[in-house]
Amino acid sequence: MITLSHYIVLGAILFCISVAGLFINRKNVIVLLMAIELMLLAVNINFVAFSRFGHDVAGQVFVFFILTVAAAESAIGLAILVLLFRNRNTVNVAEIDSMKG
Amino acid sequence: MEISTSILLTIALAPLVGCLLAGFFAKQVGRVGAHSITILGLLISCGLSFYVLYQITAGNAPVYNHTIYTWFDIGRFNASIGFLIDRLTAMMMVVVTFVSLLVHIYTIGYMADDDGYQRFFSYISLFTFSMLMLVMSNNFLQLFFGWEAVGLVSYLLIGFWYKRSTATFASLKAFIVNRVGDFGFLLGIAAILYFLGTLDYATAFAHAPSLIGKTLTITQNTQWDAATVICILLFIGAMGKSAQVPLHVWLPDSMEGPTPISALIHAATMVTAGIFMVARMSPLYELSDTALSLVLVIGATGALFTGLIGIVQNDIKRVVAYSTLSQLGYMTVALGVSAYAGAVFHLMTHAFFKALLFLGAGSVIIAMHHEQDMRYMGGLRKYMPITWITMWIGALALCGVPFFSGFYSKDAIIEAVHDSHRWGSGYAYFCVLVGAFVTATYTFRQMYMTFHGKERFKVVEHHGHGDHHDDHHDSHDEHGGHEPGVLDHAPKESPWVVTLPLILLAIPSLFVGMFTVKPMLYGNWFGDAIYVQHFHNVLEELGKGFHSWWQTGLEGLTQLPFIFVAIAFVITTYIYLFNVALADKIKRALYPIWVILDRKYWVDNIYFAVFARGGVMLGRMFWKGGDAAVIDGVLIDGSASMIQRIASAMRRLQSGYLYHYAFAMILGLILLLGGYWLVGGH
Amino acid sequence: MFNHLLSLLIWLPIVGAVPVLLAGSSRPNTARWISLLMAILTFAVSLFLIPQYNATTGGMQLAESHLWIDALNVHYSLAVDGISVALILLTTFVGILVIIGAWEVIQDKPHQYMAAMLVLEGLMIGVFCATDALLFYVFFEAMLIPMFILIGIWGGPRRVYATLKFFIYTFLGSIFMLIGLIYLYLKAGTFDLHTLAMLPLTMTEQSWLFFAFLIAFAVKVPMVPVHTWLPDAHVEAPTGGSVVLAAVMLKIGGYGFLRFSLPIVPDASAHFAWLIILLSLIAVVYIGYVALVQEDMKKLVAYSSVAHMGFVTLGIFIAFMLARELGNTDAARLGMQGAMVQMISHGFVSGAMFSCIGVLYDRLHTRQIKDYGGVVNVMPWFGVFYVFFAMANCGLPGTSGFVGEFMVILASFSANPWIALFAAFTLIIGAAYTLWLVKRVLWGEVTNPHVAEMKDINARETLVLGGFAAMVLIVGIWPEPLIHLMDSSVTQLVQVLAIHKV
Amino acid sequence: MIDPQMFQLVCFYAFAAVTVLAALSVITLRNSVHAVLALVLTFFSTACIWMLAEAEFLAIALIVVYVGAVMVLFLFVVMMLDIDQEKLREGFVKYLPVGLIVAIAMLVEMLGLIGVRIMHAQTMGDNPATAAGLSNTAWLGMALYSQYLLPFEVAALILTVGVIAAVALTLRQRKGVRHQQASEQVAVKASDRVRIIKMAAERSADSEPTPAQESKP
Repeated sequence: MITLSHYIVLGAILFCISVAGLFINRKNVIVLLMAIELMLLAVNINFVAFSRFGHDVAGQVFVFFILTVAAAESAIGLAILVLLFRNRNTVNVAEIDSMKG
Repeated sequence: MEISTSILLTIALAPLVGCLLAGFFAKQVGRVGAHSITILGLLISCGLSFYVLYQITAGNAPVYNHTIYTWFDIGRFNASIGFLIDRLTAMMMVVVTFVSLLVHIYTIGYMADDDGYQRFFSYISLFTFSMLMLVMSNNFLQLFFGWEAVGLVSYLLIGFWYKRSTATFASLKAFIVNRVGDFGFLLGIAAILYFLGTLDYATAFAHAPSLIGKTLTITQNTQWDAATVICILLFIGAMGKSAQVPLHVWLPDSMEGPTPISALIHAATMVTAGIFMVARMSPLYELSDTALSLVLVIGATGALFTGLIGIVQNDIKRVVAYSTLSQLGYMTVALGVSAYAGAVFHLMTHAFFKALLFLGAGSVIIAMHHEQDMRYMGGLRKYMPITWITMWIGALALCGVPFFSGFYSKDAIIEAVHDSHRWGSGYAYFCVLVGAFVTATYTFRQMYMTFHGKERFKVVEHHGHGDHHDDHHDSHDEHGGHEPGVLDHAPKESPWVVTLPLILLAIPSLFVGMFTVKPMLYGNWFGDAIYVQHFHNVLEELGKGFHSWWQTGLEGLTQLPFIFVAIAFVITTYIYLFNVALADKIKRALYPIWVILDRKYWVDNIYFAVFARGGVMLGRMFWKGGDAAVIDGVLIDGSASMIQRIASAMRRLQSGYLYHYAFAMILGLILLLGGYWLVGGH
Repeated sequence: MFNHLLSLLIWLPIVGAVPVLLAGSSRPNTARWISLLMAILTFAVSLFLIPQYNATTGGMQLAESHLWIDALNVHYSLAVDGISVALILLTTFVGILVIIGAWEVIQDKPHQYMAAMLVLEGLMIGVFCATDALLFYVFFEAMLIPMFILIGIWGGPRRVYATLKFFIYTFLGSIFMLIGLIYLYLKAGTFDLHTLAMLPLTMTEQSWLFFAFLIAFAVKVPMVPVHTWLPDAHVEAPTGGSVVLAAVMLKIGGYGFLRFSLPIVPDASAHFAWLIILLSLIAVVYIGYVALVQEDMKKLVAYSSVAHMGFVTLGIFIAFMLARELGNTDAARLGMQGAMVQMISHGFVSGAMFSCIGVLYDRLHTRQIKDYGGVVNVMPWFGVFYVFFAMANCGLPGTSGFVGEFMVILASFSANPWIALFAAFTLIIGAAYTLWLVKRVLWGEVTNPHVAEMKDINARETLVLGGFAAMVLIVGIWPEPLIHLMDSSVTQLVQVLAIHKV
Repeated sequence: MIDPQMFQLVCFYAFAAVTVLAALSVITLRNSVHAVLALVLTFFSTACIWMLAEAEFLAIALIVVYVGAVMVLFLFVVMMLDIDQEKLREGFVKYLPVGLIVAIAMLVEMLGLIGVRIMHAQTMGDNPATAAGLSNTAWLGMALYSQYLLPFEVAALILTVGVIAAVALTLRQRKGVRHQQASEQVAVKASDRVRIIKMAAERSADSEPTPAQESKP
């Protein structure tokens, strides 16, 4: 029988994987973006689970919105990435430090 | 018959109107207009003042004490503008307006060539208004108003020739030294309000006896007697205005102003405001022997030691100025022995003869083309007989030669001091007695150096000297190009506008004493205006021996003061008429003393070093040290630069690498979760 | 109209700024005339306050109140008492003169300058009307913006430093006030000043609040040692900015003490009155000496402002000593009233002094005293005004400068003669720095050839200086109407401050 | 007979295992293209898990929107850009332990905090949509178009802005490319094309034009 904890644990594991992904792929922006997508996915799993188990439509509605925003975000993120590559000829984060104080 | 308010208002406001018209419409009214308007104003004022005096003396008008308008009214505190007209006020009004009127007339001649003609008339009319407000006041607020207003006009007039740095410096000095006095005066008024709860004269005097036994807490263990505190504070004001030691330093410098001013403000009227004020406050002063002793000692010191300086002066106006200081000392001494009437009486006679002497000196200065140094004069008697005679009358009055007005007043003061038992009266008696000798010495020296002996100036006929107006007003010590003692043409008697006031002043200088000595001094003429406690009343004691002016005059011929005067006369006559070289010999013999006197006891230098330079240094220290270094440097800019330092340390954290920020976030999340888990998770 | 008189007064100049702005830089004269019209109109409307306000009964009158922020129970509530009326009249009057004064002087973007002035005027009136603490705070802060712009755009060479200093100083101060207000709101659930005044507070709370308010208003007044922004701001500000700053903005500090410290935290104010009195006396003596050695005319006058404002704080807090410790309510009223008159008078006198310096600056483009000398030779009429205002500045009787100082000194003697002694020191030091300035600027021979070319004041400048002079003289000769206007309000304040909250 | 619930559980474990493995390969694979494909797999299996939770609409939407659009976008970008894969892999091994420690620490904390035991007791219960007599899509739609209408519109706006922003960011004006300006072509006037200048046929010797006149165009 599937219980709430199944979903939550899965979400947590996914989240942690994406965090680990952030750490070990610290230079590749594309993978970083993908890790972020994974993170959102983990969150979405939680939302869906809570919605289903808590008998509340709000969770699913939120997933809907998150999907929307994530789509927009990745579109812009990729656009920035393209722009970055065009101007700097690299997507190596280690070389991008113009925010240095 | 009641004195009417409108008359009083006219007296006070007529000069003000003249001032405003002459000042603000200088171009429109022109020179003639300016002096006509102001003199008309003064004529009205003077005439009505005489009328008021007549009403109050002969017409037996009751004392006028009414409020014109309210200045502020807060709870039980009330301040207003109003007039108190009793005999003291009426007399002062007459003196002020009369001398002022004559000075106005005199000015027509004296200032004839000056660019600031209208301005000058405007100022002196404003002065008359201020002085009238001062003397006519029925409360302390208005007194202070007049007090400061005359100070303002004095400031403006001393600095009248504003291009001269000495004049502007002297005016600044005069105002600030006066302000030191006013500082005390204002505190005195505050003390009166605190103890008596009113600013009104009549109420304050009525409640004055309640001061006895009251004290002011100075520190926890020190209590000062209320009346003493009030009187000393008020007297500090008088010290400033009446140029008493140690606040006398401004008066000699005030001679930078035009001569009519020296006569009107710095001899006859304004400087006597302090004397008038103390006499007016007699109900308060009578409560404090301590304060009166202080008044006595300060007055006596001034009477003698400032007179001594007069002996070594060469500037004709400065001699008169130091004599004014000395005479003010006499008046103060009279106040100090509770002979208020004597002080006021001397004030009146002094106003006439000292104005006369100043105006005479001015007349000489005109004749000498604004040369004021007596070493370049001499023998002027034949060129200007009217000035000569009138000035001699003034001089004799000043020395206190019997039958002259000055005799009655001065002799009474000396006698009163002699009879007084107040602490310090012994010292004061010594001072006033020696002072009589000193007075005679510098006066006769001045007269001889100016009018008698050899002519010490040269007359070089200049042709086309019309363009010489410009340096007419150069003072004696900065004579760009104009050689001292060289005149363009021979000195001549001044025009009638100058000599007429001299004559008009000579008359009272000669006679006023004889006719008024009995009522004013011994006849309790002032009535309730002056209050003296019975056991202090030295004048009453003296009055018992008084029979008539004639007899007193005769007695005076044999008394010590006159003998001193006579000795001085003989000595100065010998030195300055017959053996001029002796003066230099004496000077060389007594050189150390001469230096002390010539440097005026170094009081000026000390004040300048300590207060002026010291003040500027202190200010610079506060500014650069306090404001710039501590507050701005450490607190304001310091905190700014500290933030900058912290920020520049913090900016190292901003590596600019995205993953650093991400790590920081995640670490933060881990810490937060861990903390939550450990602390509040359950 | 009379129901919304105060709103009208606040918003008329602010709305009036819109057409001025619209006139644009291409039609500067239109902008000038519209702004002058607005200023005069505002002044005319403010004159209605005099008949509308009942000075005999005192208290807050002409009240308006609308709910503004429901969630926080904030009201747009306005009302005035005698003190506010006097200060509003001062503001509107100075508003006209400032606009006339800037007529030809401001050539760069005059429409924006005038608009900023009008907005500033409206906001200042708002401060004086607000009876809701948050509304007060909003006006109090909003006022900084036009001033910031005025100094920042039309200022002198170091304007950036000066504006930053001015802004951060005042802003830092008011943040503490905001914290205090939030605390009070959490306690009382309202920002209404009247309710806050009734709120019982313990001594500890009062002390904290007192210092929160103190920092805010002490910076504004400004009191020693937080005064150093003022000289810098004045030196860099354009003449009009200086005039408004000195004439009205500083008064808001004193006014704040009356509206906040006095009624809300009376016990703490009484407890710490010695501190304020001490600081005020330091302001009088220490700042007097600092003013003495200034080389820049504006700085000198700015420092003298600090010294004069010392009398305002002295008068307000001496009232505590008198009313609380000595029970001498009449003297307390005298002191408080003196502080009020000093505020009004200082508005005229310092405004006039800065206008005078502006007149000189327009001609010679320097404010250094040493560059002048002998000015009266070429500008006699200017000399008349300058000497007159200088005399007012050193408190000569017959000018308004005297009235307030006189009353405060009288009152403080009743509290403690030593306080009066130090306060009266202003007579000497004030005369010294002011007249020394006059001596160095006006008197003497003309040494600088540029001075010789200076022209005497024109009709416009005469109008400005004459306007100030008239007020200085009227208040100086007959202060009773002004005092009567504020008397009942002051009496009520004194009654309030005698009430113990703990 | 297989217990449906048991079957569901088995399915869940199977999909979850695929999800986790795919996610792990997303972060570890060398080749970015492979990584993107692994991510697609992750999404796909997650969609299946959502199916198990009877969130059919979202599951489909995830596949259509994410797998169909976003991931393809990723693929485009990855393929379009000439990325030096090796350089980007630097420090992979070096940071692996740190990443693992952090991830595991976080996982432990999360699981500890969530309270897995309590949640374990919570079963799925009835499908709320079915209980309301609706399909999942209708159930979601009812909420979305009534209660959440405003956020929905805002989301639409965000998407639009996102599209515009993406286009605006990547739009590039190349230099040296000639474009037709239709509006200018239409608006042209004869005078813009031809300028008629009057000239004398021959210059007379005495009327030589001054240089000033000549210099004017």
